Amino acid sequence: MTGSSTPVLELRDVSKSFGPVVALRAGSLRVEAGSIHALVGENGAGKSTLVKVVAGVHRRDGGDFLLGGDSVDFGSTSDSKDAGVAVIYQEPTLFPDLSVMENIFMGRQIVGRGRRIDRAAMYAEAEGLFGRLGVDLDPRRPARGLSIADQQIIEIAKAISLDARLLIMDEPTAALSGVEVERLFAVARSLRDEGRALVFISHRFDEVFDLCDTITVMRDGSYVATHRTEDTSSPAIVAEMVGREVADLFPKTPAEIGEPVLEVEGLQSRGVFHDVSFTVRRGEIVGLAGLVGAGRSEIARAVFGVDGYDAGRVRLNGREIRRRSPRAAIDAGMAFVPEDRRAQGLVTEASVARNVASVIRGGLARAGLLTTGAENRAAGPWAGRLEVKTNALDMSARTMSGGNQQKVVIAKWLATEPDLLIIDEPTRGIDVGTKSEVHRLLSELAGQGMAILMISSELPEVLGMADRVLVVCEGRITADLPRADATPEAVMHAATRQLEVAG
Amino acid sequence: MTSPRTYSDFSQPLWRRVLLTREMAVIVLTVAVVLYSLANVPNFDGPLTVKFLLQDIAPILLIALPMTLIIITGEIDLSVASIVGLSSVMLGVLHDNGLSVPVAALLALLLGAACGALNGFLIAYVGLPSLAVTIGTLALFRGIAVGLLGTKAVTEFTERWTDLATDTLGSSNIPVVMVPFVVLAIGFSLLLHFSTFGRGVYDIGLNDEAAHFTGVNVARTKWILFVLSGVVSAFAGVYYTLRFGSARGDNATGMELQVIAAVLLGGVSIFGGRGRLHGVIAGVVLIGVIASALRLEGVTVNVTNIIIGLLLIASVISTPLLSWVATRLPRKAPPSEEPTTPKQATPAGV
Amino acid sequence: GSEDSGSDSGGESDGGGDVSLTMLPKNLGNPYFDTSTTGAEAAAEEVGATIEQVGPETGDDPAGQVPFINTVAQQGEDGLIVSANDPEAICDAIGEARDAGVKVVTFDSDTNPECRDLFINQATSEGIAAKQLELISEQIGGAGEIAILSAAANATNQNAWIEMMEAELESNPDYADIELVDTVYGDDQDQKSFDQTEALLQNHPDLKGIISPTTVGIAAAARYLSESEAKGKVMLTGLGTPNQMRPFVEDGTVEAFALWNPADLGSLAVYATAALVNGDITGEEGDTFEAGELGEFEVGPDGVVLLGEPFTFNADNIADFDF
Amino acid sequence: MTPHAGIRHPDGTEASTSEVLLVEPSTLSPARRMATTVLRSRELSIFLVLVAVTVVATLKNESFLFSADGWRNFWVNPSLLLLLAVGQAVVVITRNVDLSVGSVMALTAYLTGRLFIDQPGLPIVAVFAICILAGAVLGLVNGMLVAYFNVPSLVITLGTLYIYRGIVLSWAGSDRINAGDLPSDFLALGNKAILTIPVLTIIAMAVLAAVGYYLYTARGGREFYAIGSDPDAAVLYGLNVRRRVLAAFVLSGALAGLVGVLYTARYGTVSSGVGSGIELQAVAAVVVGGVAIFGGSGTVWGAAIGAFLLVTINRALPSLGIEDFWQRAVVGVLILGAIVLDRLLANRQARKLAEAREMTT
Ligand SMILES: Nc1ncnc2c1ncn2[C@@H]1O[C@H](COP(=O)(O)OP(=O)(O)OP(=O)(O)O)[C@@H](O)[C@H]1O
Ligand SMILES: Nc1ncnc2c1ncn2[C@@H]1O[C@H](COP(=O)(O)OP(=O)(O)OP(=O)(O)O)[C@@H](O)[C@H]1O
Ligand SMILES: [Mg+2]
Ligand SMILES: [Mg+2]
Repeated sequence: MTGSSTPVLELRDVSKSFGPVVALRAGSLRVEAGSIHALVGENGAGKSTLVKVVAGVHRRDGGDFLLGGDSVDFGSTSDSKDAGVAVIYQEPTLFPDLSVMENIFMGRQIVGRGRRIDRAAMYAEAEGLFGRLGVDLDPRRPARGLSIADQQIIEIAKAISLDARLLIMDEPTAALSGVEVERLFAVARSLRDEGRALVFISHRFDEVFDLCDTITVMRDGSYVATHRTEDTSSPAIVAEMVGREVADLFPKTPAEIGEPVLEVEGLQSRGVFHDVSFTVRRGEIVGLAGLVGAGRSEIARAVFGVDGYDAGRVRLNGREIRRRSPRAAIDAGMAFVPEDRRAQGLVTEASVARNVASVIRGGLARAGLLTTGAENRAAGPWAGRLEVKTNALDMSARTMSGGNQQKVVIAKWLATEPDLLIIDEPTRGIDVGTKSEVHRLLSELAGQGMAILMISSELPEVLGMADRVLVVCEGRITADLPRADATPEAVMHAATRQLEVAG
Repeated sequence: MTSPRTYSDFSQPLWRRVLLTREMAVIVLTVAVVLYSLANVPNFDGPLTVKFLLQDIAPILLIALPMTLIIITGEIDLSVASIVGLSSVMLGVLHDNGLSVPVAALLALLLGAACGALNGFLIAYVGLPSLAVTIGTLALFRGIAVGLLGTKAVTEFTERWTDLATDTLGSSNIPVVMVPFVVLAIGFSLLLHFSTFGRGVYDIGLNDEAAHFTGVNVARTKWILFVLSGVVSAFAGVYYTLRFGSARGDNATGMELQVIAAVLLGGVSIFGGRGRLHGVIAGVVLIGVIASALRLEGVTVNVTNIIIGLLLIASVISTPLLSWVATRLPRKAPPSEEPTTPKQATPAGV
Repeated sequence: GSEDSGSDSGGESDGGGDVSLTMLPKNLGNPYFDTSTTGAEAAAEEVGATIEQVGPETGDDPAGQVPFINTVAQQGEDGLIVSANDPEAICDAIGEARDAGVKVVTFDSDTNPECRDLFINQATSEGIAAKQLELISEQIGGAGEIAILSAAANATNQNAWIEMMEAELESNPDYADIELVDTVYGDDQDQKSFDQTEALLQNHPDLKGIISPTTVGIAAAARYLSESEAKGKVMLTGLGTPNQMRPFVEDGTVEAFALWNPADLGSLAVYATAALVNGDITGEEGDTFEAGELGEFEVGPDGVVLLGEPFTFNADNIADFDF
Repeated sequence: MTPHAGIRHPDGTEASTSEVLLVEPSTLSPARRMATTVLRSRELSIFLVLVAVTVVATLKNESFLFSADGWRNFWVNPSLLLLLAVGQAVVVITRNVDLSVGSVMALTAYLTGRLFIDQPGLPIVAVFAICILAGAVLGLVNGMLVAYFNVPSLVITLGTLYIYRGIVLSWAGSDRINAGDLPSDFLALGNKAILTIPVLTIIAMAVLAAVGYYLYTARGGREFYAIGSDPDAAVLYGLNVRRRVLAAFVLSGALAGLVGVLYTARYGTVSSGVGSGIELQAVAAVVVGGVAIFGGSGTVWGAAIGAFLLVTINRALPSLGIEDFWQRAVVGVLILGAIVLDRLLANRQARKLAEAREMTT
């Protein structure tokens, strides 16, 4: 980065607190035109907060905020838009009732004669955007019912259509598959070549090093260091992020495999998945791989009884499980850590104790009476075992960072001492430190004889953790690979098999 | 893993958790109004006050119990007053056709349960919005009630029962109806605050999807609540009928808004997930006391309405107003040694 | 607050010797009751009583009057003058008021006789029924379909009159050709009464006349007729106040209607109550008492005091009245 | 820089469509698409119910439609509720509700009378203007409280329902406006007709058309839907949520104010009890008209048809020989039927999405 030219974006010692919570104490960032700048840091490091300050969602408490050299102070996101800043937020924010097209253009619709909005023009442009991203979404379809992946793609289309001089992407790839990530990167590079500035936040180092030319590290809400990509390496970055050396990311310790725990036969749900059959054995970690939108979550949800299914049967320890009843699944010994922890995993407004005890509280009642004391006594040890960071059990989980929340979710399910743990995207949006803890925990549990079904969009994670990899493609299981044969090539081949047949 | 860390149970001392609550505010306000009235309102200290007051608010007190739980799940039941009217008519018609009051009352309760079950089915199992559904059944139940009796009113009830509805306990001024109320109040408190069912009720109000993932039977919980609401409303209808010795289709018209106003005043969030029963009970009493005191002062109804309206609005804007003031006040951000752990994050709402 | 009127019956305690009365109409905002209250206030001046009007906003809730009756009991007023929304629903409350030493007199609309001390009856039901049939009959020429637009479906007095009319139509040969085809209820609300009138005309194309024995109803019906094609074809009569009906009598929508003077009714109620409070009468049949310029009245059977016969208003005399 | 710039890029536009796709981009021609959306629309379905009711009632008794009065009432009677429903619809679309309309209407109805009595000279237009303004101000109070404290509108407007009503009662007391107090040409307005269509109806339709057009074609209009669909997202989009919510309540208040005047013109007498309970009718009309009670979807056209249907059903029942005591019951059934229908249509769409995915598999 040539210090001479004025940077597009410059932040110096920006701070932001939410009441007593200091989210950002001294955030600094300097982004040059024509560069892609990575922002990395553990969960809760303050990345998203920093982004939201730039976007005008939050007003900074202190520090300097310069855009194109002159100091600015955004009161709302419309200010930042007008200043040419486009942001992809960490959580997709769409209007479910409106069409995909309206979601992209809301607030800045193309208007024709008499300020009437010009739908035709916008449909055309939306289709153009999707063409450019290489996805095939109907702009007229309502946003309701889209998978996280599809929602993320709309966010991206929205952002690039803004044609901004500064594009900030907060973990855009968290829900995306390899193909889509590649397309996104292609677009990102082309934008950079146009001379725009991009900020890219991700917990996946392969992506960071693949895409970005500069990396800024944050820790505990403060700026740590900035490096040119070629001058550094991921272990170095990781060390700076955590401030300590991190153990091997995928410490899978082989456990001896026992008798089948979960047996799924001919599971089918119209429009989502078809004759899905597989088993998971005691002590075994089965990875469910596939492109996003392949239907893995749907399969998991059906097995656990959150969704219904049209045909097939699910058996746990030989006993058939009533369909469409999570309660039945839980009582039979299943646990399910869902994909979206804020919406599905936690009651974020409720206390840590309530959340951790929420599944087992039925057993905590004495003489039919359930007391907060009983809940705390039951929840404390599990929260402790997962090293949840909170200073009291009656804190709400709302303001915790992603990783910490994930720990609460896992604690809540381990408290049920299940025979089978289904875990969907165990480390989506979780920092390396917590990530390795989670992986260590999983293999430890497997070692103790728990059967684990793990869904992940991160191939390295699947290959690293799983004893067996099932590949899902368009709602069908297209491969069942033992750990030995599970090479990236094999998995990707199976994950795209039918597509090739089709194409 | 390494030595598991331990936590304190609470982030705040007991007195803060007990005293600095919305409920406590309502209770204090209620007590204050009572004391003021005793001192300044002529005849408020009279022997009849307690009796009349409790008799007047009894139906609202009763219906407010299930309504509280329903609103905590994020739903609402606008049809309660119509169920009061319908059960009243039922009681009258059946009694007219020779059934004894207790039998007729029992059937009226069953009818109430059926009404609640219908609401519950459409809302919990078909998944329709409760506001819309219960506006519909509000019209439907009331329509049936008025349709059944038309211009007639049944006024011949066995003395014994009408007396019971207006009697007081022994020599005290406490109406007999307070006995079933207290029993129900205790029952509902245990259900809401000391049972797994109650925890489910709060979870549903805060995040029903997560509750579903956690094994809470969202549909059944809601259904049960609406059935309870139907039964209790019907019971209120029976009491209402016997107290006034008159079964009519238009009994208790418009009471649903009074009940909801009281529940919200008592600190229950219309968004669900927040609120406690003692606050609600205080809310009902507060409205009753104010109305009674103002009548004694010869103040007309409309002023009472204005005051209730203002209280209602104050009860919801007070919180944001205070926090707004708080942000205006100079605040020193204490550098917390463990930043990723907010030194003192917001305590859980429930 | 009790403004002290000089004439003092040197009694003791409550309200400084004044007789304290409360006037409880079916609902506030009803011109008919406003007039009766005006009369009552005038009479209160005469007998040296303080009087206060309270009441519910709407007359549709049968129990709506109960809290006000309770309040009177709490305040230990001397007398309560009430027009009952429901013959039964308020009896218990009245009972408690009487236990608390309150004299209770109903006017305009009665409760069950055993509930109250006296009922001040504007006119005998027979009288009222006969009067209205007589009016409608001569307006429609003694033959054709008629309908009734009443107030609330439960109003005691309304239903009594309607029964009487039905009976009279049956029995009286003069009315052999008159057919009562429908009875609808406007709940003493303008809009409802208005829409009910519309429904009547629409559903009974051959309708000749409408009887509306309630001031709100007849005014709303007149207002509808005055703009409708039925004006002049469909006759309207009933009980109304001159001020409300004046424009419609003048524009010919209405030929004639009846009413007693509500002011006299209110004033008589006050005299009667005062007499009860002062112990001049007990409410026994045959008791007599003075009612200012209204003259002397006697308590009839069931503790009923009769004001007199209804008066007929028409184009010739309506200008002379202002209430 | 125009937002178009983005796509003029020599880049992956040729990308194979062999992606994991959900639903094929619609291949229908715009005309066909328009036709199908209209045919599938909620509005059409209840419009058909309205037609059916009218036809049956007219067959039973043709004066229902084919008499001067019948025709006039067919158009006039729904007009007031229709106006309230339009305002209510906009509020509901933003995921709010306005329960205070009945009280606002009462205030301006009485105000109308007072103006004519106290300021005899005042031209009728001025009275309209003043009352609409008054309504708008009352709506503004609701909007302020809801938007700036962001507290639930149900509670706020329940509060102002009591307060505004209390104000009317204290102001009017037991005084009432009689037809005699009002200028005759104002009263005439209640029944005047142009080409047999009553003026009241024309006013209502004009308002409806204006609001409907705005909601469909203006940025602002679309933002109402966005806000109702997801308020938090609306903030992140940089939409001015407060201003829109404020606008919705002001509109609702202003229309309620207008209804107050029209009520006085139509009914001639005003007492303090005017319009009590009408708020639930307005909400009912909106729901019957297919506006989602939790915002984000629905149209004022639907709400208007809903209002028309509710009123017309009430008028029709007697002709169909149903005692009017049962009217409320029928209305209840109607409301329930409408929302169940909504659910069925929604399920059908969901099934379509599933099938669409099936195709691609
Ligand atoms: N609205 C809020 N109110 C209170 N605290 C908040 C809020 N938003 C974030 N925080 C706190 O600020 C800190 C930083 O949060 P932030 O989301 O910026 O971290 P992050 O780097 O984006 O983490 P992740 O990688 O998981 O997204 C966390 O401790 C979080 O709990
Ligand atoms: N609520 C919904 N309504 C309609 N379609 C849905 C819904 N949720 C998911 N889908 C579709 O079902 C398929 C599976 O979605 P999903 O994203 O859960 O698959 P996945 O393999 O779990 O991907 P992920 O990596 O996000 O878990 C996708 O085509 C998605 O678009
Ligand atoms: Mg983040
Ligand atoms: Mg998934």
